[in-house]
Amino acid sequence: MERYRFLLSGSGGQGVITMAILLAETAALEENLTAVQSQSYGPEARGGATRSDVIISDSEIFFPKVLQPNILVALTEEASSKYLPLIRPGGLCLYDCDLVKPNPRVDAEQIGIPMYKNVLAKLGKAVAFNICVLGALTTLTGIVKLSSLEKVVERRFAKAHFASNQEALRLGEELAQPYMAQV
Amino acid sequence: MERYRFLLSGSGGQGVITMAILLAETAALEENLTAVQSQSYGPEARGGATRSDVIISDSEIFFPKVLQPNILVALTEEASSKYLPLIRPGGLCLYDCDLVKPNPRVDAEQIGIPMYKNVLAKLGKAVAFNICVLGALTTLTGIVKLSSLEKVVERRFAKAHFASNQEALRLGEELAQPYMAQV
Amino acid sequence: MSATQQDVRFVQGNEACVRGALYAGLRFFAGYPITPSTEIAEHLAENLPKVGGTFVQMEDEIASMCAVCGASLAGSKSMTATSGPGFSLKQEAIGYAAMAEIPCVVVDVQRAGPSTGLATKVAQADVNQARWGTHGEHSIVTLTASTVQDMFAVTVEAFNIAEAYRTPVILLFDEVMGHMRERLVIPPAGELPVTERLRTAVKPGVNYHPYLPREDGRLPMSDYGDIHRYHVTGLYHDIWGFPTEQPEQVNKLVHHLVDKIEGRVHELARWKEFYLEDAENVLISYGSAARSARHLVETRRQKGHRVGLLELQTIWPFPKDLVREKTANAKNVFVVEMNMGQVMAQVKQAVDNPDHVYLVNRVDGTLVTPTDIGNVMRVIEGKGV
Amino acid sequence: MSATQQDVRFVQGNEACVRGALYAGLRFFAGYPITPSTEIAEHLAENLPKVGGTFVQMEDEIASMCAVCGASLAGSKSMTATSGPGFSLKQEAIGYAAMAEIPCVVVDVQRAGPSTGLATKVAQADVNQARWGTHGEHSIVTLTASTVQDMFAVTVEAFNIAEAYRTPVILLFDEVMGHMRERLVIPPAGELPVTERLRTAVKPGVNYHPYLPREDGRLPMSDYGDIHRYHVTGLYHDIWGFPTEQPEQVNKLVHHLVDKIEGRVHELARWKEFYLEDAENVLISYGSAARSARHLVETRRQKGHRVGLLELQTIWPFPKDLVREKTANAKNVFVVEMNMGQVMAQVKQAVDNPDHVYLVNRVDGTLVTPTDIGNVMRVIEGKGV
Amino acid sequence: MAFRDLIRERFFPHIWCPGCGHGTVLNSLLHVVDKMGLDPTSMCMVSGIGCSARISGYVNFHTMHTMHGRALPCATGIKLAKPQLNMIVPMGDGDAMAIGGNHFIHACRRNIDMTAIVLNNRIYGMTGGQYSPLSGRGVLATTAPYRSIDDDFDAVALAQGAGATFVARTTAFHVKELSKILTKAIQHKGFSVVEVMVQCPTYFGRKNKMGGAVQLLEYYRDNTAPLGSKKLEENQNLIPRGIFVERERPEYCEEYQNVIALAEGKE
Amino acid sequence: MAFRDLIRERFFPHIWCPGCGHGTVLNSLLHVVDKMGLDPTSMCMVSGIGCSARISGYVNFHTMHTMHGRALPCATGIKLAKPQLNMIVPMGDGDAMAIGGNHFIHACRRNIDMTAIVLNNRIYGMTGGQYSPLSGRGVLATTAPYRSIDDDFDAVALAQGAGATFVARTTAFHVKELSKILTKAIQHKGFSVVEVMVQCPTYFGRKNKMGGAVQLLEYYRDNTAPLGSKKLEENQNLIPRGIFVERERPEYCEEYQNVIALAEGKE
Amino acid sequence: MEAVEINVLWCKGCGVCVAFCPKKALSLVGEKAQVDPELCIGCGMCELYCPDLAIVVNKPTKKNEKVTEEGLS
Amino acid sequence: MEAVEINVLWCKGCGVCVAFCPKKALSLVGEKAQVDPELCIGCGMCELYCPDLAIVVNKPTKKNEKVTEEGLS
Ligand SMILES: Cc1ncc(C[n+]2csc(CCOP(=O)(O)OP(=O)(O)O)c2C)c(N)n1
Ligand SMILES: Cc1ncc(C[n+]2csc(CCOP(=O)(O)OP(=O)(O)O)c2C)c(N)n1
Ligand code: SF4
Ligand code: SF4
Ligand code: SF4
Ligand code: SF4
Ligand code: SF4
Ligand code: SF4
Ligand SMILES: [Mg+2]
Ligand SMILES: [Mg+2]
Repeated sequence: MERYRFLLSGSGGQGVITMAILLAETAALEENLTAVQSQSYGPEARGGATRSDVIISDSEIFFPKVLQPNILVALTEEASSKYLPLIRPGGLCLYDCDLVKPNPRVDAEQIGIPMYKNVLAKLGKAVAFNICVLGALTTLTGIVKLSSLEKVVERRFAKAHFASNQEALRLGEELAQPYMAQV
Repeated sequence: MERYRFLLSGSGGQGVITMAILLAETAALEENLTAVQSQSYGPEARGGATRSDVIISDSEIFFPKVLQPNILVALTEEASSKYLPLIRPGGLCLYDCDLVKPNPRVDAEQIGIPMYKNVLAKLGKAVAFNICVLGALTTLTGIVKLSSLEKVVERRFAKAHFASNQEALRLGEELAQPYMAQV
Repeated sequence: MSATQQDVRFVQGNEACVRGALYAGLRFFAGYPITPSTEIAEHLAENLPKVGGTFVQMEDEIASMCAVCGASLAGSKSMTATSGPGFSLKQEAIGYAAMAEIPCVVVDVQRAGPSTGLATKVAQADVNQARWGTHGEHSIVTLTASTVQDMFAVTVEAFNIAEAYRTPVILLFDEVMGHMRERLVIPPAGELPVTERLRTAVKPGVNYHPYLPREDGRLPMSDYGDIHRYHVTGLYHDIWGFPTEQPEQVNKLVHHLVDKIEGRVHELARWKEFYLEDAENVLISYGSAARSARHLVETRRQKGHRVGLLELQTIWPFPKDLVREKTANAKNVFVVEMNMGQVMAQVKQAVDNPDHVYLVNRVDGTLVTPTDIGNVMRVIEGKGV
Repeated sequence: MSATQQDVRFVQGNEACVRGALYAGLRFFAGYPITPSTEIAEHLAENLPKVGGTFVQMEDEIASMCAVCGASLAGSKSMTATSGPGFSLKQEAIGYAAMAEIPCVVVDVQRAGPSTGLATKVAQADVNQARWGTHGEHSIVTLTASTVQDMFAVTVEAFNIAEAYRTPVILLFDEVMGHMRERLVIPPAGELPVTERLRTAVKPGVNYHPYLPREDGRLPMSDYGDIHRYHVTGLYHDIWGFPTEQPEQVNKLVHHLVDKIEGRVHELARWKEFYLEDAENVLISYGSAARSARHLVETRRQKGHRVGLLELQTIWPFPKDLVREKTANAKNVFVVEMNMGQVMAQVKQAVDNPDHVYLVNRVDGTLVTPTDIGNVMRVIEGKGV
Repeated sequence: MAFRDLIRERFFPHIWCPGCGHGTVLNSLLHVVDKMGLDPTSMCMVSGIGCSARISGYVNFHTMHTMHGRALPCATGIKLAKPQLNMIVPMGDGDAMAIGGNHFIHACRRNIDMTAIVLNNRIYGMTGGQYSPLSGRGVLATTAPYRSIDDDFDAVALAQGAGATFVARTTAFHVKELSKILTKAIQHKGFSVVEVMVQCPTYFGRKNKMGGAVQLLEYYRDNTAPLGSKKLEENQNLIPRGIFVERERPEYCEEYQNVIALAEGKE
Repeated sequence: MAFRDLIRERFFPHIWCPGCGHGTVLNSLLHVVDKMGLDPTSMCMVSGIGCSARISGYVNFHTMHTMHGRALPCATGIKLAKPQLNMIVPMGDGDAMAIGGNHFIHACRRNIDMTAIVLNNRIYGMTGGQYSPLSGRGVLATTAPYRSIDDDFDAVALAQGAGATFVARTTAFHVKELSKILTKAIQHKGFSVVEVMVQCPTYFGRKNKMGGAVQLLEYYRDNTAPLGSKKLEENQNLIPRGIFVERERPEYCEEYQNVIALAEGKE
Repeated sequence: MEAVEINVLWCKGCGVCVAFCPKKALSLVGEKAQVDPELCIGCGMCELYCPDLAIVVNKPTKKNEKVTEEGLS
Repeated sequence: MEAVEINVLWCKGCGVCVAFCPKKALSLVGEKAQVDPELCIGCGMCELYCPDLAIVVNKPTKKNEKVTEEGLS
C-alpha cells in the first residue's frame, strides 16, 4: 500500500484537528492500518491557522510529521497559500471552492467542492462542516471505508449529533462523487 | 618557624571563636605571619561544644583544619575529654583548672590555670574571660607579642571595653608567668 | 464499551502515559498545568477518581512535587508531570525524594528551552538536568520512549523501578511523543508485571528501621498511618531516619544512594535494537528522535546499507557497557538527539573510539528529520553535502 | 582607620567575596539566608547602602534571582548568594538570565547535599548542577577559588565575565572556603581591571537592537529607564527581543548562547599550577580541596617526589585542552574533589589516557585531607594501603 | 489614536482571541497613560507568562516578559535599581495568585511603588482552560471535569490581608470605572492592586456554557455592584466593585533612601 | 509524665537553646494530644526547616521533616492519601510566611483538615538571626543592621484574607490559653491556623536588647490582650490574642469523596 | 475624518462594541464592525470597549448626553 | 513521689519556671531549677511553661486556688 501523507489545514474553529483524529483513528482501529496523527501547537493556534498531519500506511510509521503531503486539505485561503507549495508533485488538494481559490501554478490535482455552502444549506448550521469534508476526502481517496468512519463518528460524539453527522458524511460523499474520475 | 596548630575549645558562650579570630588576626596583620582560622558549625553549636582551629606559620598554610593540635585550649570538661585525645604527643594543653580536670593519661604538657576565678575576682564579671585566656596562651606560646594582640583587641571592640580587656590580657599574662618554665 | 474498545485505543502519548500509570497502580497525582504535559493532568483529573485515586491541582510545581512525596509516604503510588520550567522548580523536592528514598515518578515532557523557550515545540535538552538538576551527590533513573505504546510500557516500568529501589524515576518524554496519536493496546491486568510496594513485615512492638536495607538491598516501607511510627528527613540520617552528622554514616548514605542505582546499570538498562548485527553505521537515539533514526535505518536497509539503530530507553544510569558492546563493530556512531550533544557526550565516554562518534541534532524546535541524519552520514562518508 | 587597616583585613572567604563584588561595582544584591552563604548577605546588608547600593532580603531564593534579573536590566551590577537548596530553587530564573542574556553573578557556597543534607558541612557536589541545573540547552561560566584572596579576585572576574559576555556567572565556593578566615589584601581601585557594562552608543530615534551582536561579539545594553525602550523575554526571540518561532532564528539563538561561552574556553580559562613541568603525578583540584592537594604537593616536593598540581579556577566551560596539555607527560592524574567524581568525569574526557585518571574524594561532610590523597597515591603506585 | 506611539503597532492585530478581555484592559491602560501624560520612557511594564502576560509585548514601554508567576519580584529588582520608573505589572489570575501567590502577598507587604493589575479570567487561558485559584467552586475546567471543589481566593481580601495600601476591583465591562481606577492606582504612592474581572470566551465561557464575550460581559454587568451602592446592599450575592483600600504607609524605595543615609553616616 | 510515650526520649534534652519558646509549644502540644486521648498512630506531624522544624524529630508520631517552607504541601499529599490521619504542621515564621507563604495561603483557601502552628519568633533562628516577614519595622537583625524597613505581615489577617476557617493567636507566655486554642484547632474540621508568638532569646532577644527568655515572655504578657477585652479596647497598640475566625466550609478531603462518587458513577 | 474610525485589519468581529453601544449604532458586517453615523452620538464607549484597539472615536459626545457603561443616563 | 519533679538532665536553667511560678516556689541553683515544696501549691504552671519538658507536677492545685498565666486570681 502506498503511504498516505495528509496535511489537513484550516482555521481555529473549523474542526480540522477533530477531522484528523477521526480519519487516523478509523484507519488505526477499524481498518487494521497503521496511523499516526499529530498537530502543530503554538500561540498562533489561538484563532489563527491550524494544521494537523496524518500518515496512514499498512506498515509501521516512524517519522510522524508530514513534510510533503500527498494529500492536502485546505479550508481557508491562508492555509492554502501556506501549504499548497509543500504538496508533493502529482498530489491531491481538496479545498472548499467558496473559501479558497485554486492555484494553477502548483502541480497537483486540485479539487474544489462547495462543501461549506452545502452544509449550511442542507444541515442548517456549520458544525458538521468538518465531517462533510471528511466524507468527501474519504470518498476521493478511498483510504478508509465510509462505514468505518461512520462507526468512529458514532463512538466519538454524543448520540444526539449522530444523525446530522451521518448526513454530513453522506453529503460529503455525494459532493465528491463527480470528481472521482480526477483522482 | 615551627607550625602552630591551635585547637581552641569550650562551650557556646565562652567566646572561643572570638579568641581564635583575635589570635589569628594578630598573627596575620600585626606580626607578618600567615594565619588561618576556621571553626566548626553545626546545629549542635547552639549552646553545645564550640571549637575553632587556628594555624599560624611563617610560610603559606594550605590544609586549614587542625586534625592534631600541638596546642589545645580546653575551657570545659566536655571539650577537654573530646579533644585532648587528639593532641600531638608532646603538645601543650592549656585549661582552666576550675572548669576542667587534667588527664594524666595523655602525653602532653597540661597547664591548668584558674583563669575564670581570677577574672571574676579581679574584673567583677566573666565577659573578658576569653581575653584573659588569650593573654595566658600568648604568654605561654610566645607566638605573637602581647602588645600586638592588644592592638587588635583595641581595634576590634568598642572603646568602652578596652580598659577591662587590657586588664584581662595582663591578668592572663601574669597568671601564666609561673608556668613559663614548663613550656 | 465493547472489549475491543476497552483494550485498543487511538490516543496521544500523554494519554498512554496516563494509562500506563493507572495500570501500574497510580493512586495519587499532583500537578500544575504546563504545555506540553498538560494532557496528563487532564486525563488523570478525569480518570483517577474513577479508581478511587486522588488528583489534585496544586498552586505550583514545587507544591506538586512535595505533595507527591507526602502521598507516597502515606502509601499511594504517586506521580507528577511537567515540562522544563516546572521541572526546574521541582528540583529541590526531587532531591528530597532521592535523599529520603521516596518512590515516585516525575514526568518531564520536554519542550524547547532554556527558560520559556518555545512552549509548544519539541526538544530533548533536559537530559543532563534529569541527572544533575538538583544539588548534592545522588543518582537517579531516567527512561524515554519513542512510540505511544512504549510510553505506556515505560511508564509501568518507571513505577516498578521506583518501588523496587525506593527512588524517584524521571520519565523524559518530549513534545512530539506527548502530543502524537497512535494506536495503544492496553494489555489485560496481570500481563505486564507490576511491582507492588514492599511493606515491612515487622510486627507491632518490634523496631522497624525505614532505612535498613534487606539482604537483597531493598528497603521495606511502612505507610504513614500504619503501626510503625518513624521519621523521614532530608538531612543525612541513620537507619532509623534520624539526623546524623557522623562522617561514617554520612559517607555510607551517599554511597548507598549512588550505588543502589549506579551499581545496577545492567539491571536498569532498557533498550531496543534494530539491525545491529552487521551494522557499520550505528545510530543511537531515543524519544521522538529515534523515530527519525528508525525511519532512516529502514529506508537504508531496503537499499542494502549496513546501518542499525540502538534506541536507549534507559538514559540514566547511562548503560555504558551496553553502548560499548553494541557499537564494538561499528565504523561510525551517530547520535541523533535534539540538543547540543548531551547523550553524545556519554556515548563518547562509552565507546572505544570516541573520534568516530558524530552528532546529528536539531535545536530549532522542529523534529530532527531522516534527511538530517542522511546529510550528516553523507558528510562523514566523505560524500559531501 | 589607617591606610594599612583599610587595605589589609583578616576575613572570612564570604566577606572576601563581598569585598570583591563591591570592588567590581556591585550595586544590587537580593538574597535569602542559607548556611553557609549567609555572611555574604549579612556583610552586604551593612555595606551596600554605604555605597548607595541596594540590599534586599526577598521572600525566597526564586524572588531573589528574579530581582537580580530585574535590577541588572535596570543597569545595576547585580548578585545573589545561596547554597544547594536555594541554588536548586533559583534554576528556573538562572535559565531566564541565560536566555535573556542578563549579566549577573550567582554565588553557591556548597554544603553537603542532596536535599537539606548537612547544612554546615563541606561538599563540592553542585559542579554539574551549576552547568545543567536549568532546563534546556544553554551554557554557563563557573568559577572557584581556594584562598580567601582568590575569592576576592575571582569574584571581580565573575563580574567582568558577566558583563563582557552578558551571561550569568556562577561562583562555586564551598563551606570551608566561605567560613575560613585568612588575610585579604584589597588592591587599590584601578589595580585590578573592572569591566564596566557596555552601553549602546545608539542615539535617540535610531533603532537599538538589544540582541544584535557587534563585530566583536559583544551585545551593548541599554538600561531600563534610558532612552531606548525594548522588550526582554524568556521566549526565543529576534534581535529586537521579540518572540519568534522561526526555526532558523531559534537555531541561531541556541548556537549563539552556547557558542558565546563554549567557543571561548581559552579566553575564560583561569587556573593556577604548581610544579607541573616535570610532574609524574598530577593532581587536579579546585576550591578547598585544592588546599589539601597543594599541601600534599608541597610536602612531597620537599621529599623530592615529582608531583604537581593544576588548580582549576574555571570549571565551566571546562578547559579541556588545558587539562590535556598540562597532564600530557603525567603518568597518573589524581582528581581531588568532594563528590563522586564530577570533575573527574570531565578530566577523563580531556586526557589521552583516561585509565590513568583516579579519584581522590571525600563525601562525608569533612574536608578531604592530604593523607587521603597520599593513601590513594600509594595504592596506585602499588604500595598498598 | 493619540496613543499610537504607546504601542508596538507592528504586532497588531494582537494574539488574543476575538472578544478576549485582556485587550480591553490594554486599551484602557493606554488611554490612561495617554491621558495622564506619562512619558513612555518613564514607563516600565513587567509581566509573567500567560495570555495576559503577552500584554508587555504590545506596549512601547521598557518591557520585561518574565517567568510564570515571577513578574513582581522581577519588577521589584527594577524598581529598587531605578526608583524613578513607573511600574505596571499585569498578571493573569494564575500568574498572580497560583504560582505567583507568594510574591504577590510579599509585594503587598513591602509596599513598593508599583501598580499590579490582576487580569482575572478565572481560568488558565494560555494552557487551555484549567481551573485557577480564582475559578471558584463548581466551575468546569479541563482539570475539573466533575466541577471544581476548590473555593476561590477573594483577591481583594487577600491583598488586604497581606497589607496592600491600595486595593480595587472592577471588570472589563465597566470600562470607564476601569480607567478611573487605573488612574488612581498609578497615582497611588505604594503598592496598588487592581483586580479586573475579564472574559475568556474561548475557554472559560465555552467550558461553562456561559456564552461568548458579550454574554460574559453581561454577566459581569449583572453580577457586580459598586461598593456602597444600594444594589449591593440588597443583594449579598453580587460581587462588590470599587476601591476597597486606599491608605498611606511608607513606600519601600523611599525608606531605603533612609537606610542609605544612615549607612553613609556610619561610614 | 503521661505523655512520655508521645516523645522520642532518646533525643532529649533537645537541641533548642535554653529558654527557647519552641520547647514550650512542643510541651503544650503534647499535653493537648495526651488530654484529648488521641491515638499516636493517628497523629502525623510535618515540619519544614528551621529551629522550630526540629520539633518533628521529638514527637513519636508519624513524622516528616521536609524542606524549608514546604511542610504544608507535603502534608497535603499525606492527608489526601490518608484522610484519617490527624495532621499537625508546625512552622517557623520564615518557613510559613517567607518561603512558604504561597503554600500557606493556598492551604487556607483549600481548607484541608489540618492544624498549622506558626511558631513566630520574629527571626530566622536556624540561620543565625536574619529578619523575617514577621519581624516588623524597626527590628535589628543581622541582615537589618540599620533596622528593618519591612512592615510585617499580620499572620491572622493574612490567614483570614486567604480564607482560613479557623484562625487564632496566642503566645508562649499564655500557656493555658495555648492549650485551649490548640485543642480547638485540632478539633476544628478544616484548615486551622494558630500563631504562637514565641521567644528566641539567642538571636531576637540579644540583637534587639530585649533580654532573655523571661523578659521576652514578659513582653508578650504586657503587649498583648485578649480579643474583646477592655484592656485591648483601651490600648490600640496591644496585639490581640484569641480566636479570630471559627467557621464552617466544606473540607477538601470530604469534597473529594464526592468527586470520586461522581466519577465512579460515570464509569 | 469619520466620527468613528474602525480599523478592519484589527477588528476581530467579537461584537462587544455592537452589544454595548448605547445607541445601537454599530453592527457586524462580514465579521467586521460597522458604524451607522446617523445613530452614533460619538460617546466613545466603543473605543474603550474594543479589545482589539480597532476603534477610534474622533468626535466628542453629541448633545451632552451622559453615557455610562449601563447605557445612557 | 515529689509534688514537683525536675529532670535536671533536661533542665537548661533558663529561669522561665522560676519567673512565672505564681508562688515564687522555684529558684535556680547551679543553673538548675529547684522547687521549695513549702511554697509550691502544685498549680502545674511550671510544667506547662518549661521549654525543656523538665518538670512534672504530680499534685493537683492546693486550696483550690485559681491560677492563670497572670498569676493567682
Ligand atoms: C513554571 C511554569 N509553570 C507552568 C507554566 C505553564 N503556564 C503558562 S501560562 C499558565 C497559566 C495561565 O493562566 P493565567 O495566569 O491565569 O493567565 P491567562 O492565560 O489566563 O491570561 C501556565 C500554567 C509555565 N509557563 N511555567
Ligand atoms: C530552600 C532553603 N532556603 C533557605 C534555607 C536556610 N534556612 C534554614 S531555616 C531558615 C529560616 C528559619 O527561620 P524560621 O522559619 O522562622 O524558623 P526558626 O529557625 O526561627 O524557628 C532558613 C532561611 C534552607 N534550608 N532551604
Ligand atoms: S484563551 Fe482566553 S484568555 Fe487567552 S487569549 Fe483566548 S480568550 Fe483571551
Ligand atoms: S536560635 Fe532562637 S529559635 Fe533557635 S533554638 Fe535558639 S532560641 Fe530557639
Ligand atoms: S469590539 Fe472591536 S474587535 Fe470587537 S467587533 Fe467591535 S471593533 Fe471589532
Ligand atoms: S461612539 Fe458611542 S454611539 Fe457612537 S458607535 Fe461608539 S458607542 Fe455607539
Ligand atoms: S523552665 Fe525548665 S529548663 Fe527552664 S529553668 Fe525551669 S526547669 Fe529548667
Ligand atoms: S506547681 Fe505551681 S506553685 Fe508549684 S512550683 Fe510549679 S508553678 Fe510554682
Ligand atoms: Mg487566567
Ligand atoms: Mg523564626
